[in-house]
Parts: sequence; C-alpha cells; structure tokens
Amino acid sequence: MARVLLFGPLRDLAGWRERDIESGSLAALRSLLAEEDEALGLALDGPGVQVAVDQALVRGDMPLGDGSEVAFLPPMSGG
Amino acid sequence: MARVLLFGPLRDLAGWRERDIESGSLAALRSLLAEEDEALGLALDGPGVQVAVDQALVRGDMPLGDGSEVAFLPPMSGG
Amino acid sequence: MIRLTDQPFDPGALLTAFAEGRSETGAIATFTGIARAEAGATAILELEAYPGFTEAEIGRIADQARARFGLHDLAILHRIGRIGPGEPIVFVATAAGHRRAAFEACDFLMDYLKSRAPFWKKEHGPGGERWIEPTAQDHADRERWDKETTG
Amino acid sequence: MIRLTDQPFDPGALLTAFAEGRSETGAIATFTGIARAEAGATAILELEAYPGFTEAEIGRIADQARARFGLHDLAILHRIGRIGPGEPIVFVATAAGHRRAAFEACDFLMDYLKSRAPFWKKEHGPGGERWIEPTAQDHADRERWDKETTG
Repeated sequence: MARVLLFGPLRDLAGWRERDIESGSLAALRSLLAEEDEALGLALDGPGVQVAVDQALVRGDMPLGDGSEVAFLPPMSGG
Repeated sequence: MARVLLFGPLRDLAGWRERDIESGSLAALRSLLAEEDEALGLALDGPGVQVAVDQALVRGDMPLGDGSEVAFLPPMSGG
Repeated sequence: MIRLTDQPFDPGALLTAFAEGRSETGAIATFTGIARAEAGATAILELEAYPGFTEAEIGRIADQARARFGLHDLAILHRIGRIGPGEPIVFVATAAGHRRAAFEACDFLMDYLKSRAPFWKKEHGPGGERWIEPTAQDHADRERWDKETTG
Repeated sequence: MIRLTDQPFDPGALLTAFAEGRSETGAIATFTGIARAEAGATAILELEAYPGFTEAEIGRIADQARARFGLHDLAILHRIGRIGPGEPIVFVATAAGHRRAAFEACDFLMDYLKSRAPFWKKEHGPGGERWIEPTAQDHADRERWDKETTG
C-alpha cells in the first residue's frame, strides 16, 4: 500500500486529500487514478505538476514499496 | 557676524568646531580663514568639500548677512 | 532558523532576536510579506504546506543562499493555515558582512519562496474562493538569479 | 519618521511599530547597519551630524524614494555620537504594495545614506583614530540609481 497525498487545487478537484492505494509503481498508480477519475488523471499530467516519493522529487516512473508516500504537487506559490 | 561651523576632519584640522567671524561674503570669509590657517584654507577648497549657508547647499560666492550660518562639509559617510 | 507556523507572529520580535549579539555582522536585511486587504475586499488567505518536505525544500534554497552570498546567518518564518488581512505571511532575515550581500540574499530567498517553495495559496474572497498561482512577474523575478552573477 | 538618536536602539522594536496596522501594504523591507568589531579590534565609531540640516537632507532623499518607488511609508533612524561594536548604526524600513518596490527603495536609501547623507564617521581603534570616507564601492553602489530605470 502506498499513501497518496494531493495538494492545493488537486485536492479540491479530487475531493480527497490522502488515501492508501495498492500499486507497484508510480506509472501504475497514475493509470489507476486516471481510470477512476478522468479529470484528476488529466490534472496529474498537467503543466507544472511535480511528484515526490518519500519526500524527494522524482521524474518518470519508479517502483513503489509498501508504505511509500506519493505526493502530487501542483504549481507552488508561497509568500 | 557669521557663525562658522566645521565638520568631520575639517574640525580636527582647524582645532575648532564653531566660531563667530565678521565677514561680508563667503569668498571674503574663505580668504580670511586661509590667511589665518593655510592648511585649513587648502582643505576648505579640497575635493568634495561642500558649503551650506543657513542650512542650504550653495556654490560659488554669496553675501553673508548678520547671523548667517556657514557650514563647511567634508565628504559625507553615513550608515 | 527555518520554521512554519499556524499562529500570527510579530516580525519585529523576530528581528530583535536575529540581531542580538552580532558583533561581526555589518548588515541585516529583512523582508516581511503581509496579506493585503485589496481595497476593502476582506479576503482570507489559506496557505497549505507539505510538512517536512516544505521545510526541507526551503532548507535547500537557504543553503544555496548561504553559499552564494556568503551569509553569516538567515531566518525564515512562514505562516500556514488561515491568514487575515494585515497579518504577516512570511519573514526573511539575512545577516552578512556588507549590505549588498544581505539585500541580494533576502531578495533571492523571497523570489524563490514566491515561485518555487512548496506552498499552495487559496484566497477566500467575497466572490468565492480561488487558488493563486505565481504571476509571470514572480517567475521573471526568480529567473533573474539564473542569469546574474553576484557582484 | 526620520530621526537621529544618540542612544542605542532595537531595530526589532522599530519594525514592530512600523508594521502595525498595515492592511494595504503587501511588503516591508528593512535594513539594519551594525558596527562591526572587525575581527577583535574593538573599535568605537563616532558619528557626527549637522542637526537640522542632516534630517532635512535625508528628508529630500526620502521624498525622492517615495515618488520613485511608490512607497506607502518609510522610516529612517540613524545613530550619532559614540557607537560600540555590535550596536546598530542605522535602521531603514520601507512599505510598498509589492516586494520589488520595497526592496529597491530600501537599497536606494541605504546607498544614499552611505555616500551622500551629512554624516562624518570617525573610528577610534587600537592604532588611534581615523576619519572614514565612503569607499569606491559605496560610490559605485549609489551611481547605479542614476542609470537604472525602475522595473
């Protein structure tokens, strides 16, 4: 089970903030989320959306271990 | 009588900070001070030395009234 | 010090603490960002962070600033949660030997915080709520630092 | 507020007062200049002003900054008299709608204070006393503002 976190507008779009989802890889997790919610699937692939696995930014696919934390981070804006 | 004020290194050079001196113009005052103290006279004409009469910066000569305040301001350095 | 807080804070108290006992530091620059009332439209800002990750990312930016500008020290405090008009959102302080380095580092840190730090900002206004993304100006501000060499 | 003081001051207390009740101001930048100990050489700085004239000259520079950067407000406090290592010499605060204007105005004011404001600075060190003039860097810093247009 991976823990999936959504931030900012992604959370509002999906209607949830955090879920445990069974998935062996980041690519598989993306497909699963897109199947379940097409709008969310498109948004996760949208411009400027970054992904962190276990609090480190990653690009492309990677395997997910049990207890991995996957965070989808839309464009950031502080200050 | 004009009140003459020296600031910063000019004061150390002359050995005084403020004096009342009888003089009808700024040019006459400069001559008088240079006659009395050659080193001070040279320093007053030195690079970056500005003159304020009654707290307004002036250039060149000007008449001095009774009670005029003449300040010689060497290069400034704050902060 | 790099810290997030969900409580209002006084930037002056932070500067007092930051300035204390600095006999070798010639220059301290600070920046305080305040939630604007936007001409009477009493909006509430809501700021979200990714706890742990957000501090770590700011830490990486802070390390860059330390090295690039030769800072003696820095402090960053960022509000999260709901923020009312007139309340400080962010405080940045930089200490350096000379003023140019302190100013530039503070400016640099703010440009990064505005457009690259992991925060998400929602405005609750009279016309509903909306997420705020960095402006084109915010991106342009940050990109200055990719081009410039420090003088 | 433009003021000279011969007493030590706390820059944080000044920032607290300056930041209070600013619901329309988005950005406050400050600069605090501190007397450096210069690697153990415990020098005392002595700062002289021309009372009345000095405040008026700073006021003219402040008016320029207000107009040029669209400032909401500014504050300048400058020490005079004898200043020990680690003590603040100058505090400048600027308030504006956005951060670029606040930063640039603060930077501009400091460059002018360093090289054009009517102060004279003497250092009393272990090797005697000497008057300090603006450095070439100070002049170059100030001249930036003659060339640049505000962005």
